Amino acid sequence: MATAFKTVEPLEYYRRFLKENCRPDGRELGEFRATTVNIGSITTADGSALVKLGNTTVICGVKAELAAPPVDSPNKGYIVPNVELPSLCSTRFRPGPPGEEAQAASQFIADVIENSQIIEKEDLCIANGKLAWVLYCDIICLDYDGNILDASTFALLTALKNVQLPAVTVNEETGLSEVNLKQKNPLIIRKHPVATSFAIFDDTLLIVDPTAEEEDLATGTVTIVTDEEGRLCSVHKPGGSPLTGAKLQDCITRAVTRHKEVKKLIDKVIKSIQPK
Amino acid sequence: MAALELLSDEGYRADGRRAAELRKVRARMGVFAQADGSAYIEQGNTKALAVVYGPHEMRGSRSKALHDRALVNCQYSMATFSTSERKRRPHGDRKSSEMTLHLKQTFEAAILTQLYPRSQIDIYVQILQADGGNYCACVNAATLAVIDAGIPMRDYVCASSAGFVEDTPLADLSYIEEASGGPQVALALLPTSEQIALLEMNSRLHEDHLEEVIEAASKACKAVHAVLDQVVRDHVQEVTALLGD
Amino acid sequence: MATAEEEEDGGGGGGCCLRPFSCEQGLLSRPDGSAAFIQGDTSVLAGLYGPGEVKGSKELPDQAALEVLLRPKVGLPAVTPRLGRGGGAQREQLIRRTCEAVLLGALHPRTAVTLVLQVLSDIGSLLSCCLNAACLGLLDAGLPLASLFCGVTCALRPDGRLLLDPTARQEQEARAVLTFAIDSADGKVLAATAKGSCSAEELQQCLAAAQRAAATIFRFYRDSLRRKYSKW
Amino acid sequence: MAPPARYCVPGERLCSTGEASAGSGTYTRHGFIFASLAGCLEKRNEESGLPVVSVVRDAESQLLPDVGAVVTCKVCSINSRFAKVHILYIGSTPLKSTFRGTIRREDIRATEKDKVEVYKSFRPGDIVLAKVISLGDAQSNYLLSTAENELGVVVARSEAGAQMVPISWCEMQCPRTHTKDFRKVARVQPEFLQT
Amino acid sequence: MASVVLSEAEKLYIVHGVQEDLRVDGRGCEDYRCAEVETDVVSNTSGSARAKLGHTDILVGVKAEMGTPKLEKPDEGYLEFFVDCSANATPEFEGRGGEELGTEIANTLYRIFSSESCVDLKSLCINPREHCWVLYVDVLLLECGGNLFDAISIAVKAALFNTRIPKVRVLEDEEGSKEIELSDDPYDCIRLNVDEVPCVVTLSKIGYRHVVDATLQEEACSLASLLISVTSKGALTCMKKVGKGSLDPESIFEMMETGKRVGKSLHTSLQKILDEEESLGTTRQKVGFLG
Amino acid sequence: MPLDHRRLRGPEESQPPEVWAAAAGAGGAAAAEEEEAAAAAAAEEARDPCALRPLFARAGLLSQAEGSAYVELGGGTKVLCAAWGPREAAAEPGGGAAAGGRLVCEFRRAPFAGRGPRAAAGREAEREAAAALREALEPAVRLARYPRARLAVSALLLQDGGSALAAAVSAAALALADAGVEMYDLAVGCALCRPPGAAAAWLLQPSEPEERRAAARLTVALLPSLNQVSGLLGGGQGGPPDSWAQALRLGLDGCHRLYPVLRQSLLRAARRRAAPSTA
Repeated sequence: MATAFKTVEPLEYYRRFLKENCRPDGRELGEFRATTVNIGSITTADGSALVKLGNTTVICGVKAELAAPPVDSPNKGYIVPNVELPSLCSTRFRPGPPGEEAQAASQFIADVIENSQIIEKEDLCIANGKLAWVLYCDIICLDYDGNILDASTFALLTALKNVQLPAVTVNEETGLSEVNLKQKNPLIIRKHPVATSFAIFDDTLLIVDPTAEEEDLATGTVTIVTDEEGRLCSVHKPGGSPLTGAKLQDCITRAVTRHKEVKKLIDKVIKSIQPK
Repeated sequence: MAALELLSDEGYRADGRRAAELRKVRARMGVFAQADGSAYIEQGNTKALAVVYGPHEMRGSRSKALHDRALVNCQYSMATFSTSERKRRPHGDRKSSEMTLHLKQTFEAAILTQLYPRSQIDIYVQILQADGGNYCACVNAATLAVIDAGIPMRDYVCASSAGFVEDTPLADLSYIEEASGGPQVALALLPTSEQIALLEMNSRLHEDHLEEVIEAASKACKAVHAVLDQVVRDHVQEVTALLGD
Repeated sequence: MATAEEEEDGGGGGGCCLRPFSCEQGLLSRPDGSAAFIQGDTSVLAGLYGPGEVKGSKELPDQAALEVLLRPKVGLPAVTPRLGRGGGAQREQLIRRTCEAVLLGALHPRTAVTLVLQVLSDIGSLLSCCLNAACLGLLDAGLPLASLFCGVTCALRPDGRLLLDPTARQEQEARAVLTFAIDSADGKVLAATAKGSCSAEELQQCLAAAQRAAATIFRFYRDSLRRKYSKW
Repeated sequence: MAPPARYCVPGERLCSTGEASAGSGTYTRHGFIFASLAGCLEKRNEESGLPVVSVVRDAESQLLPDVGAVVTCKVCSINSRFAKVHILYIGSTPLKSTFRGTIRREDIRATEKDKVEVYKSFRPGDIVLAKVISLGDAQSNYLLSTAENELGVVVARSEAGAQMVPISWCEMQCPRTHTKDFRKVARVQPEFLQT
Repeated sequence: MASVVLSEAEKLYIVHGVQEDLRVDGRGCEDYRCAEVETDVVSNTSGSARAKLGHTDILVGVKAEMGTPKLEKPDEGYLEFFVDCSANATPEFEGRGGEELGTEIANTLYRIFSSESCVDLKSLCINPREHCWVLYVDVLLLECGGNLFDAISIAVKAALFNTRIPKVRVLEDEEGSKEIELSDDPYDCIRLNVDEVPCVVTLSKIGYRHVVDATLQEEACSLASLLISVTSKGALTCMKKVGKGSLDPESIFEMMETGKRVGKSLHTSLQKILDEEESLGTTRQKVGFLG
Repeated sequence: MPLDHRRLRGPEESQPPEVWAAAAGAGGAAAAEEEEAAAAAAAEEARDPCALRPLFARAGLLSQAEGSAYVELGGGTKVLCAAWGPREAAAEPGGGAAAGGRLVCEFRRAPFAGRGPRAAAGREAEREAAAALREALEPAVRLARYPRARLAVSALLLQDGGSALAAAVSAAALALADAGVEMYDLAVGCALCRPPGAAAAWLLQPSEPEERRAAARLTVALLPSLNQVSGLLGGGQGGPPDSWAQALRLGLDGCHRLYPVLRQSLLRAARRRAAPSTA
């Protein structure tokens, strides 16, 4: 009859768990789900990463193409992130053009890239005013079980770390560019932004890394993105229950701790594939 | 375009017609077997097809049904190859939506819709080749199709366009005459009662000339009426001959 | 028409004060509630429809369904490729969720409330202006609210100084721009979003400044409402 | 314990129709019984005649409301002619997604049908037990009925928010405010008492 | 798609008839209905044709426009297909209702013409990487009486046969900039060789047999059909199963053989009509929709 | 093409680096291409045309979907499929006749799935594949059991290493079965291609380079227990019916050989599902 209670009165069901300081999946309020990352599994992409956060699965593939730099900043390249929430990942999404959540997530990722300076766009320029790299970062959610922003940010970062770009030179005489597909160089990753999301329950209780169910029942969410120096690359609280400044500070502190764990994981995974 | 002479000093138009002369009108009813009514018309090089379905039960949402009359539903579309430059979409663009609305208004005025409450009549017209007067050809074709479908109308609806060049009203404009940018009037007329079902004017025209132009257009409508009437009579005779004995 | 003149700082909001702001309520006749909010040279017009009939799939069994449409001055509402501006869907989501947090939607279950925000001019601090217009729109429509909210934008200059209600140029020059939605009950944060990076201390400073500014704005809300109802 | 369970996939031939009769999760073709589900094979011996083979999945088979099934639903909206509901359960199996149903005024109770008022029977938010009487035509959705003693409202909340207690077949009372509300109350069967 | 609703008895009647090689309209299983084909019906196109197969009525217009070659095929022109399922055929196609079927047919046409040898695309190139002819093949579905694909493929082939593309010359001046000059003579034009253009033969499985050129009623009795495109030499260029049902492997082999046989004779008779029309030249009385 | 306002857009125009590699030093690049072609041809000769690439299948791996499956082929093709059981169908326009349920299929290709330009295969190709998927699966599903309801399958191609549609058919059938949808049989997909050249033999389960060079291609879907062909889609350079018949036979044989792998993965998933309740 527990399932019946859960379907009929989901919020009440949840509150009973929270009273005991635990969650229905057995986690404590401040506990993250198991996080795994798999790098370079998509060989058709120039860089890729598959991130799992519990059940939530996100894949990011980076494809590099060449284009003329933007007119207003001829010494820069482009990073074009897009988050897709296909109907495959959850019944809540319909097939067709991206909905509000996907659009908002794309914008969030774009903001994180811009705010954190994860990559200097100047690094992507090959010939001033003539040729620059465009990095298309397509982030696709495969299994939607909450906390898509953390998973997407993580997938983006690890996929970018996996990118190998072919060497390009511009021939002075002909003005044509020459691509050497054999010689590949990694990207320079300047910063490592890591996102940490919280759900707010009944206006006061903060839980980390919410599942889809928890997100639906929560009265609000907050996402904090920090880099390795503890600077905030994004504070994103799209409405919902009000929080005091102190609570917000609490979130930031926890986000800084989380950053260290995630960074450790990234280093480990990168190292594990290095020897090849 | 300014260099093009629309009306020569001798009073001939670019395609050799006189000012009040119509292009050759040829028409046929009952082109398709599956539709309730259908017709095809050629006015010079403008060719249009019209089919009518209904009156039938409301399709789609029933909430659109009108309790005291039939809903007239139209769609105007142009074959992608009908114009000299290929069109990307047959319908759904702004121009077609406007035409669709015009057709709907025209035929709501002519069909005795109160005879079929809560039902729907579909009129679909298709321009196969466009050479000026698309709206008019569509109205004329649709009139024949409605008659073919056996739906009671107050009267025929006949449409024709008219322009005004060098102080002379021109009837039944062709594409180049339309494209010259001068004033043009599209008139849909119920010829016996001389009631106007729809009148639309583009560009500028001095008020003093309006009457002449409308006069020219309505004369043209009546001329079209004569042709359509003959087509209908021939068709009816043919059909009844088949039915009889 | 109500105006509040804060200590003016030549050209735009300088230091810890806001640009001159004003509002006008009930200026449209078709919507159930409307308000224009002008903040320096940035102005947003809000129109509110509802609670009204809801379209099938959007219906919520125990809540009013709120829809927020943010119409830019030109072009289509969209995620624009030029970063720093736009992000239509994300802003719509933020404004909607902020309104949902204060709107007592349970009092109007199975209805729809639509908030249309039309940007009239954008010379900086657009999001906060949208939030303010939204709140006044909700008020003008007479919808039951748990509390009020206001939006405050805060910029951090490269030299580390803090700047409230920046103009577009000041936003561009700034190292970071933070926007908060503050609720009137006890000055808590309803929404927050940031461009650029800053430290946690700086965030707290900005928040404190925003909370102080919010008090001014709430006073202004109160005054303009008093003026509105005293006319009757 | 029986021998290890046999699992099968759709299209797998299980036996001939002479050996057994086809149960759920199977179909017959050319005199043989085939599995139509991926799951565990079950062979049950019937008292009389052939054993029944069926393929079962654990409590999460894909169900659809069927005519005659008792369903648990939640009332979403009411008007003077009918109540609109969301079907949540079929029997005791939760549905993966809700289906919409309609309880017409004349199907609310068995007697004095013309005196029934929808608002005196259901309110939005009520949990109702009902029986499927038709799949509906092209326009309408599932038609349900509560015209039996065991069918009707099982859970309802008063305006004060408390869960109300049935006091007769047509009334419920709020334990907090003691106000009475009209409902078409179901005579609750023991297995539903736990909630 | 426009469809008819048949009762079980009606279906049985048709199925039993097919079993006896006698169809409702008196045809045998491998007989086509009487087809009418007329070319050059829309004068402002590069080529056009109308095909009528029973009640199925198709109008095809081909327009040649100048475009840039595709990146991967810099020395070839290309064909673009568009199918407009007009509301003329059935009210269901109103608005965007016909779009799905339209794209499906267009996709099938792309597939049929995917073979390099169908049309000599190299002849459509004006100068490599820069200019080529793009042939927009626009299909207009006017009435739908079953067997759409076959009728469309016949109309497309006839329209391509009728297509005349103006000859152009590329003039290059000293600085290397190129100019394109259109021939003044309207009779100075390129014709396409349509010998290799395939026709579609759709074989519908009804009961244990299959029929060609099914009517709407017969299509309602058929769960699955096999669409085969055949060239005049009897080579298969495309195969596709359509419909909700499945097919026995053995019957597919049979269908392929039948398709080849029927397709070859279809090509012969089509070519005969086209040649006859051609020989009449300008003296031909155009009938169009007035006949 | 309507402008996409809902996605972030990059520059108006961009090319994959491969194009520039070709444009640079024309001789070198062309030579490289020829080299590649030669290598491919050599590989073909070395390749056993009847050889199947190793197939990895796993069912029931997504948490949100009711049924799911992942299929990976040796050459790098990766397809993920999710399926949902009967849901309320939106009122079908004028569709009173639909007594059974409807099967709705979606096929998406990740932007990074292919070599070469990012947006090479557009919406049209996706739609055609979705339609082919539906045709191949419909005969396998007992739609009559789900009156007035809608079953949904969506496939996502993560990496295209050749034979993508065939892999999607197999994955989609597994996902449906995993969702507990009643089916007559599984559907198994298999692809073939014929390299250019008059006497070339059909190759089973081609890789992406083989597919790119191929003169003709064919995808077959089979219901293995019923021995019925549920899907057939192919085209290219004309050939006599015999050649196509041979391809079909080879393809069907391939399907029969793939079937046990798929069946095993489904059995494993069924056991996994059962395990928690018995334990």
